[in-house]
Amino acid sequence: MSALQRLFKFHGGVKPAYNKEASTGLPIAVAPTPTLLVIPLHQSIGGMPRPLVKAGERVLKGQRIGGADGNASSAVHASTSGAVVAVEMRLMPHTSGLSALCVVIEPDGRDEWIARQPFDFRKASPTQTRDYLRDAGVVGLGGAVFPTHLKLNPGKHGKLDTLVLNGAECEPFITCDDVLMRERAETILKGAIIMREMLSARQVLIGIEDNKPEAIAAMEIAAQAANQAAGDLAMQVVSVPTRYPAGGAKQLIRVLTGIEVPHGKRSTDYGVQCFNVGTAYAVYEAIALGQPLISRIVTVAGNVGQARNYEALFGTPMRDLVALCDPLPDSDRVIMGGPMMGLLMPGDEVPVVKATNCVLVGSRKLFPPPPPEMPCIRCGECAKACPADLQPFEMYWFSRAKIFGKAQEYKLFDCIECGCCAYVCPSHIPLVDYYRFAKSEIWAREVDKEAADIARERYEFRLLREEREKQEKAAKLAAKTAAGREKAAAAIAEAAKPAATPEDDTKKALIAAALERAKAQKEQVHPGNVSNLTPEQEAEVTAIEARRAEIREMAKPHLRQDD
Amino acid sequence: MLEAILVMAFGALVLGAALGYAAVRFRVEGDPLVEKIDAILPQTQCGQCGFPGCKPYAQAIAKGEAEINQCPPGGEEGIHKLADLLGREFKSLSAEHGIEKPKSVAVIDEQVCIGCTLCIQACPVDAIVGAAKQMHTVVAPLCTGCELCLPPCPVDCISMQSTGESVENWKWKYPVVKINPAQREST
Amino acid sequence: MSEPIEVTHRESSVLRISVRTAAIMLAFTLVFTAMMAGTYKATEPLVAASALAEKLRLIGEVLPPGGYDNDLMADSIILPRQIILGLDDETRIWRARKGGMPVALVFEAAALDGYSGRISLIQAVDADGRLLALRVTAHKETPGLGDYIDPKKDKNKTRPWITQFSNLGFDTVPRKKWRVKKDGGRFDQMTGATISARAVTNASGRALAWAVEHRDKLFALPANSRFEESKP
Amino acid sequence: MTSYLFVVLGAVLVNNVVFVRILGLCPFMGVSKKLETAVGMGAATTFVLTMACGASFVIDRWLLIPNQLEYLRTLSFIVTIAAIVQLTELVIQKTSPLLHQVLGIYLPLITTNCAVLGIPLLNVSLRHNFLESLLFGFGSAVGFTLALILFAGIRERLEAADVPVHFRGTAIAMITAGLMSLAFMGFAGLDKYK
Amino acid sequence: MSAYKEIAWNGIWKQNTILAQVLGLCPLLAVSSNLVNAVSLGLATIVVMMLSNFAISALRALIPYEIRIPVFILIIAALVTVIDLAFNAFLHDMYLVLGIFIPLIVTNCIVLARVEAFAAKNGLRAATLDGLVMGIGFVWVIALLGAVRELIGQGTLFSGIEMIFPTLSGFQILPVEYPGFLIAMLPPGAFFVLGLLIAGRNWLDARANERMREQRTHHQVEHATSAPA
Amino acid sequence: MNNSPYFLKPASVQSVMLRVLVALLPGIAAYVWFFGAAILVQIVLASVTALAAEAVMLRLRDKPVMLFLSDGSALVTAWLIALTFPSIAPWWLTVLGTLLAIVVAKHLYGGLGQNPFNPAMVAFALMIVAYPLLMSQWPKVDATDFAGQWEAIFGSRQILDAMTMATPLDALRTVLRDPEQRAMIGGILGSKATFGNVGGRGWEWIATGYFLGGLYLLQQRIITWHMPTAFLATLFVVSGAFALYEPDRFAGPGFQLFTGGAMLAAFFIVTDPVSGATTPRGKLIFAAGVALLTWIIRTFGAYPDGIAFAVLLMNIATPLIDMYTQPPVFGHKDKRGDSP
Ligand SMILES: Cc1cc2nc3c(=O)[nH]c(=O)nc-3n(C[C@H](O)[C@H](O)[C@H](O)COP(=O)(O)O)c2cc1C
Ligand SMILES: Cc1cc2nc3c(=O)[nH]c(=O)nc-3n(C[C@H](O)[C@H](O)[C@H](O)COP(=O)(O)O)c2cc1C
Ligand SMILES: Cc1cc2nc3c(=O)[nH]c(=O)nc-3n(C[C@H](O)[C@H](O)[C@H](O)COP(=O)(O)O)c2cc1C
Ligand SMILES: Cc1cc2nc3c(=O)[nH]c(=O)nc-3n(C[C@H](O)[C@H](O)[C@H](O)CO)c2cc1C
Ligand code: SF4
Ligand code: SF4
Ligand code: SF4
Ligand code: SF4
Ligand code: FES
Repeated sequence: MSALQRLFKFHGGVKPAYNKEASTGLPIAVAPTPTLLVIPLHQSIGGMPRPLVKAGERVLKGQRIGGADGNASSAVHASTSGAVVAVEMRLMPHTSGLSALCVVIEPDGRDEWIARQPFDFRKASPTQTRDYLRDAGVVGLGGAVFPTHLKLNPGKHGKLDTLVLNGAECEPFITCDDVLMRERAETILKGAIIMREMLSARQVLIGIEDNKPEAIAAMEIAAQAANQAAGDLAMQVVSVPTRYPAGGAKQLIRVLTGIEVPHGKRSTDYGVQCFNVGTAYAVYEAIALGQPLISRIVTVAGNVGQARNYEALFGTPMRDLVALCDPLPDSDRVIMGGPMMGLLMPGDEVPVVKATNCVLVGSRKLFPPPPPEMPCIRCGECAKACPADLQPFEMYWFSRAKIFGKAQEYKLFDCIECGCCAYVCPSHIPLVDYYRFAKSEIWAREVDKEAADIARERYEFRLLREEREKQEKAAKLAAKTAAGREKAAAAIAEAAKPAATPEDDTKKALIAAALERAKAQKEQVHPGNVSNLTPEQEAEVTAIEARRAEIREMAKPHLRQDD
Repeated sequence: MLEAILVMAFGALVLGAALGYAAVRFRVEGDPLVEKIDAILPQTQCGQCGFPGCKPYAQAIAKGEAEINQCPPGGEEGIHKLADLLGREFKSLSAEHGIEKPKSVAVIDEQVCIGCTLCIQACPVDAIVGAAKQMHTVVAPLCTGCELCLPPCPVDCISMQSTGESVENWKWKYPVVKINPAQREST
Repeated sequence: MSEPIEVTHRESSVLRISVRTAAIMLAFTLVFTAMMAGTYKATEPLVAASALAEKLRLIGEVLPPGGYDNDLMADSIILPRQIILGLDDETRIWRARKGGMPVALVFEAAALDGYSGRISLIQAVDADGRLLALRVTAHKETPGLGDYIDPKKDKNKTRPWITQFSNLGFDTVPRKKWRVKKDGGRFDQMTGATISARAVTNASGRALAWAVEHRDKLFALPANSRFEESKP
Repeated sequence: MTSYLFVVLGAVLVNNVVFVRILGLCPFMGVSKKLETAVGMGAATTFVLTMACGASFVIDRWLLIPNQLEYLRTLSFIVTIAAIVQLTELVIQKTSPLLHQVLGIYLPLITTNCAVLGIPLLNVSLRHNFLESLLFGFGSAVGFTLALILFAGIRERLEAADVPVHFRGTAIAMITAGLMSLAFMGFAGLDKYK
Repeated sequence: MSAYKEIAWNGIWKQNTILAQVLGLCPLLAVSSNLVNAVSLGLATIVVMMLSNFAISALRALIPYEIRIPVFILIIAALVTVIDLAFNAFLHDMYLVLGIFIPLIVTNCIVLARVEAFAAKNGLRAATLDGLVMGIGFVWVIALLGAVRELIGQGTLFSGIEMIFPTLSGFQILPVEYPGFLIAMLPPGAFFVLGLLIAGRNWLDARANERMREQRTHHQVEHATSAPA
Repeated sequence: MNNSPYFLKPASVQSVMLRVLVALLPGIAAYVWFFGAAILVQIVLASVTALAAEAVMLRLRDKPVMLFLSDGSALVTAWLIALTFPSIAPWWLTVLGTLLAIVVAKHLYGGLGQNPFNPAMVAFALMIVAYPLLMSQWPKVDATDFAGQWEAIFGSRQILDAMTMATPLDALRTVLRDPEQRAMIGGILGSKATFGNVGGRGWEWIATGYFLGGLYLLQQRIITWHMPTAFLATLFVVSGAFALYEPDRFAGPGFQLFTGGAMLAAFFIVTDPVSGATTPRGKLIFAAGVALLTWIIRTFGAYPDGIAFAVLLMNIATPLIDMYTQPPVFGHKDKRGDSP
């Protein structure tokens, strides 16, 4: 069947040593429940979920402990039943070594589920289904942890051509998708059927790298069964050439359909959507079984005696998983993810989270420190390897010198940080580190710039107000000396009444809009010290705001002159 | 001699009239440069540059009356941007105007505050809320960290707290390079 | 500087300003042009005299003053543009005589094919058709490389390169051999800068040939008349 | 026809104003830090220089030479040029505000460019006719623009290079200009080929 | 520092027209292929700068703002022409050497820059002094440039001086066998040597700054150690 | 500890440069065979100078000396300088050229990878402008007397006349230019037919050596096909067209490709990654530009071989070429690299 499929090529890519055999020898094992689960609240892209539990509460397995903050967020659940010990800052599985809010649960060993009910998505509206998935905490398990419910939207045309299931798993060492496909192919496809219906997709293409024959065979059988049941040929397993990063969503979509989805565009606008096979599995579990996402398959590999895939509860310390696999004595680091894109962990006590597809144990021997960085000789190897068709050395040249504008001109933000360029560079330049640095500096700068714009508006407004007050005082003084108090009021009214002309109005509207924006921004970033005010304080604040509004009104006529 | 004077006089009359006319008719109003400079300045409004706010400093730079290296909150970064914009050479931050500090916000010790409103009057961006004889609070996201509210407080209850690092605002660091020192830093 | 004027602009009319600036401009122009014109008039005779002295000095280099007794400046004829000599301006030919007998013709020529363009020459050709002497009066050849054609810059002070042409005629060096050695001729060149030498040599050859051809007519023409090429 | 082509090509490449004639160096060094400004400056200079060559030819041929006032050449040329610049500014401001936005800020700078006087004077000494004068002015200005834009391209890249501290900025720019002028020496002799 | 001293220091080093302001490059590079030419042009430039600064400072009250540039140029060009004519008439030998350079001075942007930036705003004495020292700043740089280029280019110094002082002659500094280095005399060499000079100035400035900083910290340390007592 | 990726492909600047040196060997062998061992002396001279200059500059600039000395880039520059200079040039000429290349063209710009101009070509251009005579005295073919060559390099140059001759390129130019000699192409190029004598005797074999080395570089994927192909094709087409048009005045493509530094340039000089264009389209434009300028300067210009100037001229344009030939980024294909 796969022979029928016409394949396309993506530019670049590399072929590192794959090292996948070690962890595919044994079937998936269930990792034991640890003595303490540390579940970070923020596990996916999007808003930080609000904690729904307090220390001392008892929770059941699958109970929601973090509620999605708005639609662009995803809920978090207790991985097992037990007592909430604390809701506090704990070390995150993040390179920064910083802490964030986590719910710490002491399992009671009973593993007691909440009441589970299948969700009949055929009866529900698409929005309801998406809300359900959001509250079930289903996010992409391919690595990017993007909330799945946001992607399960067919977009402006209301239907899609192709749903791509990503079983490529191109990173070395990682085999969690491979074993999942071998062992639970049918379930994955059941999930895919649900997704296909939600997206009204014509066909489902399952892309698997051709170095996973067992997985291809298993998926092939399941697909045929599914097609027979449905009476069409919608499900197709496609074996794609093994080349990193064939599993990148854009690359896989390109290989399977020939479509290139540009940076910053929704792939649904091009008639395709891509999900990881694990995600499809999780969707099935959530919809058909009513089980929220509380565990995933994690490959433990690298510098260990027995690499293997485990089904691990979120919150399990990585250390516990590593311990199951006989780590070798010279191990010196834990990496979350693969050797090409994985993140270095600040310690091995950090918990497994939704993004943890692999716990890679490293050593000096396995991952030797890179030779000293030499200057770039513009050899172009990196450009040859870049799957995004970028000019990595130009982005590096300007990132290194902190000329970020130029780096952006070379499309820095199209870089998917796959690491191919750094992998091939004969000068051993940590290219991706430069891009990460440049990107975060640029983001920080945007934030600063927004803050500066608000400050400018507020400052100019204040100047205006002061000017106004001065005039007011002068007017008052004049009025006082000239006549009685009543007349003073009249004078103020006079001064405040502008000779409004049409062109003033547009200007006024502009300024009002700007002020409105500033206000909106302020509300958005509502700080803790304002929200926790006592009622009296709040009354005060309201009063001040009212006064400000008043002054704003009075200031309007002066805006024209000042401009 | 006479021809010379005649020829030149003819030219002078034409040119003088044309130029005088042009100068009056086409005088450029306003200065877009000031806006561009102001857009680069950090809007902390702290006055460390020696001008009462960022806009006046921008005007001074545009007129050529101020150096580009007088704004400590903008830091070297800002100076580079100004140098680029104006086509001037980069200069490191002038020490007499202060040093670059990590960004911080003002925090009012609510136990001590007597509600005198002096800080409200000092704050250039109206980031402090409260009314007479009531406890005051700094609206942290609006505070630019200019420190202008510190001196007027009669009970010294305002302190600056640096805005720490969190997972959200954490930045990837400049790669540790042994061979190529950071270009701009080493100047 | 700008403020005080801005105020006035607001009130005065465009026309008045224009007239005012034009007047001031005019005043300045008058004063300074007068100054220049005055200086020019005052120095004109001096400058002319200096130019004349310079001419005489150059002539003196190729024609020793003792060799003639007439007033060269008076006994000269006008030479219209001569392409063959590389001249694109009107020049003069000075005729030296001793006791009324023709001694030599002094005239200018130019080589246009120097390394950096034009090389201006002056030379004296005697009545027997011999090149008495040749000098470079202006050139732009590369300093240190091609500028040896100018005896002031020639490192060989005892026998500068340019002097090898002195007192030679087609009787001693046949026309065909009036070339640099590199081209199979008789004259030396400085290796590495043949172009300059070749240009000067060829130009002098052409000048000499031209003078030989026209010398009778040139001596015969009345002073201050124009030389016209006779059409054969 | 070909001789006119030679005038232009010669002025652009072989006798490039900046690298061979050594004119217009101050703006060449000063306005080449960014490509954008270099293009603007080049365009403005091209316009002004072509105009200046035409105007100075007219003045020289019809006013100065008939009246034997050659000694007023420098004076009258430069004053005319200064006026052309200001009048150009006036005209484009009136007719094309867009163009004015692009070129406006460069116009005053052009008068500091000594090529703008040098080229008209060269026109006189090279005895160009009116068309040749215009073409020579245009060609020289294109040569100037070319030099400026290429130089700006290199300088933008150099800004990120690890140049030794004392050489950063003007010093390395000078050395780069030297190497560029070395490269332009490769064109030597092309204008003499027949 | 007194005002005059500061003007002098500015002209000679701190605001040096070439090394700091990077102005007036064309005559500088075009005429510095040997020392004699360089100094000659430099001296002529000093004269023009002093006179034009003087004249414009004297007349500044009469010049309206909007036509100041044409008027400045008019004055400078007139002065240069007068000087040119005067040289031709009275110092003819000198004129033959300098003659071609004098008109070049009009196009030297330094002259206009100084007139505009200084003379138009300052008194007679200060303006004339400024013209002088700015000229001196130009002269020493062009002389250094000329000397280096001549020495590297052909191993001599003061060659061609006999054109000004017929009794003198240039010096052969390097051995006669020295093959010369033509590049130094050509435009690329001019750029290279000037680049090196500017780098040299940067180096000296950096060293002076370093010294000053050291001195200051030294000072502070002393201060700190003595203060507690 | 470093961030991802955690393992790298085994590749290094050093191995790249070493393979470039290896690729030069066939050409050098042919050189020695036809023109004697003097070229080896020049290579040693240039190498020693380059390494010493590099070490001093690295020291002055406070960089790790050994790390950079061993990268081999200075050696590539040095060898190319030696191969483009006449093999019997006086020792100081080679030393001075190499010194200027390493110090001015390379280290003043920040050293390896930062130089906008090709250092070897800067050396060549500086020297041919400064010493046009010394730079055009080439050894006679088959005059492989080593003692004499040694004497020419280190001792007096009196004996030179016996052992020099004009290169084919030089001969062609001088003779063709002189209107009085009325010479024709056919008569000028030597008589002893070997390879067909396409580029002058001896020279075509050296060029063939470089060609073989170039194929090795291509096979090793150190260079891509773009530059050599564009360079050779452009030179072929331009010279071919003019030779067809007027065979007596313009030398044909066989001569142009196999004489002077054409082959060396095609595979080793225009391909310098640091100073040349980097995008695929940019490489084509760059190399074609070098070829075109080379032909123009060879045919109409004042200097015997135009390659150095052509390379430097295109180096000047490189930043702009690179900027305007960016390949379209993934997903931006229809818009020619502009983001929507
Ligand atoms: C370089 C790179 C390689 C990737 N490799 C894989 C992969 O092998 N398998 C996979 O499922 N997702 C991979 N991803 C993530 C996909 O781009 C994409 O996020 C994912 O397939 C979307 O599915 P999800 O939302 O279900 O996670 C990779 C991403 C990048 C940038
Ligand atoms: C920058 C430069 C300037 C040169 N200047 C001159 C010159 O002024 N006069 C000259 O004859 N040759 C000059 N040449 C040399 C010519 O290019 C040419 O090589 C030489 O004249 C041929 O002489 P030859 O046949 O003796 O080798 C110069 C060369 C260069 C590179
Ligand atoms: C070095 C230098 C040279 C200048 N040369 C000229 C010039 O030749 N002609 C001219 O009109 N203005 C010249 N200027 C003046 C400025 O370019 C510009 O005209 C002035 O600063 C402001 O112009 P405005 O008259 O439009 O206000 C020069 C300025 C400097 C600093
Ligand atoms: C294929 C290739 C070609 C090279 N060509 C040159 C060259 O032409 N000239 C040169 O100086 N260095 C050359 N190098 C060496 C190196 O790139 C050069 O020294 C850098 O320009 C120094 O920064 C070359 C290197 C490689 C890999
Ligand atoms: S692979 Fe490395 S050395 Fe080569 S161009 Fe890319 S960054 Fe530069
Ligand atoms: S990390 Fe970015 S630049 Fe490097 S190869 Fe991947 S996409 Fe291209
Ligand atoms: S120093 Fe303060 S007031 Fe001045 S520009 Fe900078 S932020 Fe604004
Ligand atoms: S609260 Fe204080 S520090 Fe913050 S902006 Fe206001 S005055 Fe400045
Ligand atoms: S002297 Fe400044 S541009 Fe020529």
